[in-house]
Amino acid sequence: MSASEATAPVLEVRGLRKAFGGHVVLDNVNLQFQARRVSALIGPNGAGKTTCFNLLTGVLAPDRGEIRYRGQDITHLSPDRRARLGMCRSFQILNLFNDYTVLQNVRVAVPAMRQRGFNLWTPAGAVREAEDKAAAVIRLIDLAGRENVEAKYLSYGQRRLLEIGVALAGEPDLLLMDEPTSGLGGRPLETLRELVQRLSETLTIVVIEHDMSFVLSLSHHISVLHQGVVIAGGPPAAIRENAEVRECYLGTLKYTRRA
Amino acid sequence: MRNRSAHGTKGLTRRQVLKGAAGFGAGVGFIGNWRWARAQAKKPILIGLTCDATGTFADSGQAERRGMILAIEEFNAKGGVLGRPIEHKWEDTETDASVAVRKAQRLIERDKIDFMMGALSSGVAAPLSELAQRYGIIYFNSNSSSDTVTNEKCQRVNFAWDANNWMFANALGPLVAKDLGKKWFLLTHDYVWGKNATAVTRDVMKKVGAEEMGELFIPQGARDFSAQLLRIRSVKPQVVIANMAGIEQTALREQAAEFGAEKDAAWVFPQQDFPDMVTLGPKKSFGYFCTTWHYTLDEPGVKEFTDRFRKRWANAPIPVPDNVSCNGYLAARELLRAVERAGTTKSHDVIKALEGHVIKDNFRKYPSVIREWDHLVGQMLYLARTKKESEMKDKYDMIDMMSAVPPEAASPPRGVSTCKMQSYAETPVYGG
Amino acid sequence: MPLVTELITQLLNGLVLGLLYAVIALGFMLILGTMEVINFAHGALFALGGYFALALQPHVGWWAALALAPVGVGLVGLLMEFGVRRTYGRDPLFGLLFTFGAALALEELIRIVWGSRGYTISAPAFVAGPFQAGFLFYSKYRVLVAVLALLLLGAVWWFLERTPYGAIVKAGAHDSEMVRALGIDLARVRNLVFALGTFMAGIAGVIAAPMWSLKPTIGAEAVMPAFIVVVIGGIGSFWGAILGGLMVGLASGLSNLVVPRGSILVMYLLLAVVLLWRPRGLMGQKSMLEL
Amino acid sequence: MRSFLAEWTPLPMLGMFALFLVLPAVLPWIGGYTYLGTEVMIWAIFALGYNLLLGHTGLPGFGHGAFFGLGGYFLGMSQKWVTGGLWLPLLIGTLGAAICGAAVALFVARKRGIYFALLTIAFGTMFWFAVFILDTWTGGEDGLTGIKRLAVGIPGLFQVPLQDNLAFYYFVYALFVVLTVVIYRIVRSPFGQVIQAIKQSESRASALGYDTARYKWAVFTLSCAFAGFAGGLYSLARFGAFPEPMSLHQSGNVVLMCLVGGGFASFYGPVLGVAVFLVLRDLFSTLTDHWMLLYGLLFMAIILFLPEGILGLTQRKRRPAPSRDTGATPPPRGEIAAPGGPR
Repeated sequence: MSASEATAPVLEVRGLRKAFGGHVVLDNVNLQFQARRVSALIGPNGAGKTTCFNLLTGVLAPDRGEIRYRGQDITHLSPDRRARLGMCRSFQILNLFNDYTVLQNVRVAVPAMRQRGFNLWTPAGAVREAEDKAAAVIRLIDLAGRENVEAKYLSYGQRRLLEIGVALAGEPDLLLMDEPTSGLGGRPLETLRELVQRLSETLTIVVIEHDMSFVLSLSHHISVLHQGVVIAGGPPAAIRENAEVRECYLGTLKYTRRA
Repeated sequence: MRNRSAHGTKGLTRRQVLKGAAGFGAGVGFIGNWRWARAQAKKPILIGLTCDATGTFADSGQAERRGMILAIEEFNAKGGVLGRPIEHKWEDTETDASVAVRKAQRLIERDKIDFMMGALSSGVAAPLSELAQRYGIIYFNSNSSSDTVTNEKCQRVNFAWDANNWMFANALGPLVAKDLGKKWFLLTHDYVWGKNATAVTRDVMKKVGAEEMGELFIPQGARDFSAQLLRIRSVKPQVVIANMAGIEQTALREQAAEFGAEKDAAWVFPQQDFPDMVTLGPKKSFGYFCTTWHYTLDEPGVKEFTDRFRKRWANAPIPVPDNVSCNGYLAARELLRAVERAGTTKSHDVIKALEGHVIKDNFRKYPSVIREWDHLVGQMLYLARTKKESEMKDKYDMIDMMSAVPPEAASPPRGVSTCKMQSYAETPVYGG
Repeated sequence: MPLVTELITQLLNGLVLGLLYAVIALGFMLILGTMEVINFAHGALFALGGYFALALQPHVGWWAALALAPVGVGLVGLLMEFGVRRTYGRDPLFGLLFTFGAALALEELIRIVWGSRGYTISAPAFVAGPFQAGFLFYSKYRVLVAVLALLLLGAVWWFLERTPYGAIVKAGAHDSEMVRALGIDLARVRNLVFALGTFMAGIAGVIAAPMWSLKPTIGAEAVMPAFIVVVIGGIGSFWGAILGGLMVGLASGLSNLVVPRGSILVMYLLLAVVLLWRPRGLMGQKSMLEL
Repeated sequence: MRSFLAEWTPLPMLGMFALFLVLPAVLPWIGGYTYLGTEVMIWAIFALGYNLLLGHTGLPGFGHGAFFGLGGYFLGMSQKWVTGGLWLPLLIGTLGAAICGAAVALFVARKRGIYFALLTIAFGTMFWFAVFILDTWTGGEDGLTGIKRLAVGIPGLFQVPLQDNLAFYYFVYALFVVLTVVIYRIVRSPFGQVIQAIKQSESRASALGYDTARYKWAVFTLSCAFAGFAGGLYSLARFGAFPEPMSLHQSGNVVLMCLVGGGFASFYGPVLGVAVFLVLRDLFSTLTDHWMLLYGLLFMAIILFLPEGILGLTQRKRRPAPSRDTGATPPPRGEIAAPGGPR
């Protein structure tokens, strides 16, 4: 690919503002996410991470500011339009098709399937590309052998992985992950860690995370949100040293204890 | 209460049997019931009664059913017809065309009835008579006062026992114009029957030289008529012709009293069902109307008939015979007499026995005749108004018969009839 | 100039109708908003109110009947809620179907007890008949209807704005955290609100009976305007329901004269227009019902 | 062979077809009547189509009787005044209902749940009133009578007159078989997969790039087309189109039919529901004048005690135990992991 493309950010946010009623949740947020990097967005609870994420994915519309994806203004595009542009997301609170098997969950997410969305006749199982793609993803998320188990019968850890898998099946070019590790531990967490590692070689990844160890070990660039404002941004090392960040996190630490 | 009393004795025992069967579980009751119907449907003469027990005409439907059952029981007491007992199987047609069609199909196909009778709304009568024509089974439209069933929708197998809009309007017209005034305002119930009634009213207006002050449609399901009443008040007609039926009519009168509108003009309700008058009571059922019969008439046979009826239906909601139940009674009786005359239940023969037959003991001043060209039962009419409470002997003695119109004057002449009756060849032979 | 006077009277009449519709609609909406149940039996309960009044009036008189009959209906509602309760949190369809069945059963019960013949209830003597005030000629009873309706609406407003229950009702079924915060037993609140909603249906039935006369089917027609009023006004909005009620009342009142044949359809037309213009109704916020 | 069966007519479906094939021979023996069987199949087509919306997309449409009725009217009107014949009117009935449905769907496609139900009720009732108001065309409460069951077949080769109820039964049977297969294919098609996904999580479906409103619009229209087709057959069965099937009451019935049988749990739910429902109604109305009471109570009982329907019960049985694995614990809601905290 050309050099210009390498430098130009995949996703760029300028002067984003969002208020609910009188309460300003995000103010003048500027962010840039570079290609084939893992960028993390962190911050204490109530910092506005989730709102920011909802703006990026099109669930909410900003009051001000704009969002550009590969130079295209997508500020007012609906979630499905963004997805069709190659922005795929995972959810913090598991959002799977519970009555579907693992295979069905992944398969319905494959673009090849989406393009045939209004095909009323040929059986869904007959869409080869979708089948192959799905199989590949399932191997990737370490669920091979459980293809035909309904999602609702998977263990929590496996559901978490499937959550990512469904997002991946969309053949993303930009992957947005909302707290992928929440409630995760042990083997599944490792699988996820390795997975993200591998993906970062080919994908642009934006992740919102609480689990600092996960973020610090994986991401190339971290932005810190606090009370709706970006207070710091840089490589993990820099962030680890940043006093302001420590301050606000310790603050929240107390805050969380009290809560 | 109506329903306990409304079953024939056979109906009662049958239902008890069924309830028992159902007690053992739907399956048992279900098959038991179905098989029972088939087993019984053979030997006796079985008459299917398609009378509403639900919907707009529920109470009238039950009234006509009482009349029919009484007639059937009287024949059974005399040993039946052609040595065969007479059975009746009733289905609730729910004042609803498609329910009626389904249940009629069941009566014909499963219960193998020999004859079918019962209808209040033209919406039920018209499709049923068409269905009957298809099977060739004789159907008596006992109480629908729509003109269509004896004109464009007339059928060889169908006989209409009630007087119709044309008759009501033509009987009323001259009197109204003469005594009440020539500035008329029309209220039209916005469905086929109502519009049909208003159409014939307009013809009559031309005849008697009345002037139309305006017309308002009453939508079906409308509950509030203050708008119309206020309009009438501002237009100031001498006469209001209200072609309305069912609950809309009672509600309208209710509100007319509320707005004192009954004094604004003389109200005429060409088609007046007695049960609606009972609903309203003497105070609110003001105005003039037409009727075919009431038990207070001083005519031969009326008293005996009334006594028999009161005895049989002592605890019915309306324990006296009225125009509706009398039609039901006469229809059933004349059908069975015709079977006797024909000596068979074969449809064509019975129709022939009915056509042109003159009914002398019809409890009226003048005999009725079953007209062969449109199968309308040509009959006399009474012009009436509600009695003052002071003059009433009992709560059902509400009708003050003002004058009588003989059949030849009341019934539409052959010239105006648009009926093109199917030939016998086109009509399938049923039963026998 | 009779035309103007007639128009004014028609407008007035539309308003009175509208207030009555608003009462019916509010009772319906209390239940809808609080437990997300479309109470299909609302119409049947409306009718039941009238019939209870019919039964009571000869013994206790109209005013007592006006007070007692709705209470009776409220009790029926209270009982119904024990069944409806099992449908909370499930697909809204279940609540809808349950009350649908209840509506059928109630209507038939009325038929069994009172028969399918119609009845009329006469209003107290002092409001019988019309009155003439200057150019204005109108029915006394309808003035009473308007007054009663206003009182009821005021009472509901007070309930919604001045009592903790009101807060819960407005918050809707979802915000059970807030309910817990207020330390209130949600089950009891729902039971109470259901009873209140049905009470409203009952009292509307009593008020309407002397005008519309009683038949077992009366409820079916009465509930449809309520649906439309609620959707037009916006689900969960008190003032929306009132505004919607008045609009529907005026529209159907006036259209009786302008386009009598379509006057029933006019409110549906109104509905369609409002929805095109404001998908959530005139005063509806983005409600949980869509999420 | 196996795969062929799975793709076209799985064994339960074959069984169902076989049953309906011999039904007319059996019915009289248990005391039934052919017409009832015909009605069951017609309503089954309606219910299967409607279940695309209710069971598979999870949209509680409550005014579908309207489109069922419209099918009959469009068929009747075209047969009487426009095209004549049988097949063309049937097609027109289907399309007419579909077009009306498509128009309504524009209003409701972005709604769901209770709001969806309310709006469909309102629009359904609107059509019902329209039929009465346009009585010059629809015949109002008299119904649009005089619809003909003309002979079908290949002109010149053979003709089957449908006047006779038995012939008509097998005419409907043939169509019932075809449409059941069609609907089955739709359910298993990509489209079918998408609408079922939308039912399970609309937010996820749109996050995957599906314009859910468009799919909801499409499935609503589609179900209206099936309703219209069934409605057309219904009007043929009764030689007329009548307002009653469009009433709120009938709209409620079809919902209940799907529910009773277990339309949420199984493809065949609606058919079973229709059969049970119509037979029970037939029985009730001969048992007592007050069958409406029984019927209403049944309604309530089913909702309370059998919400997932008859076939739902069979589904309850087979369920694998959720598998466990180490270290995975769902987080208490709103918990925050301390930065770098031990895990």
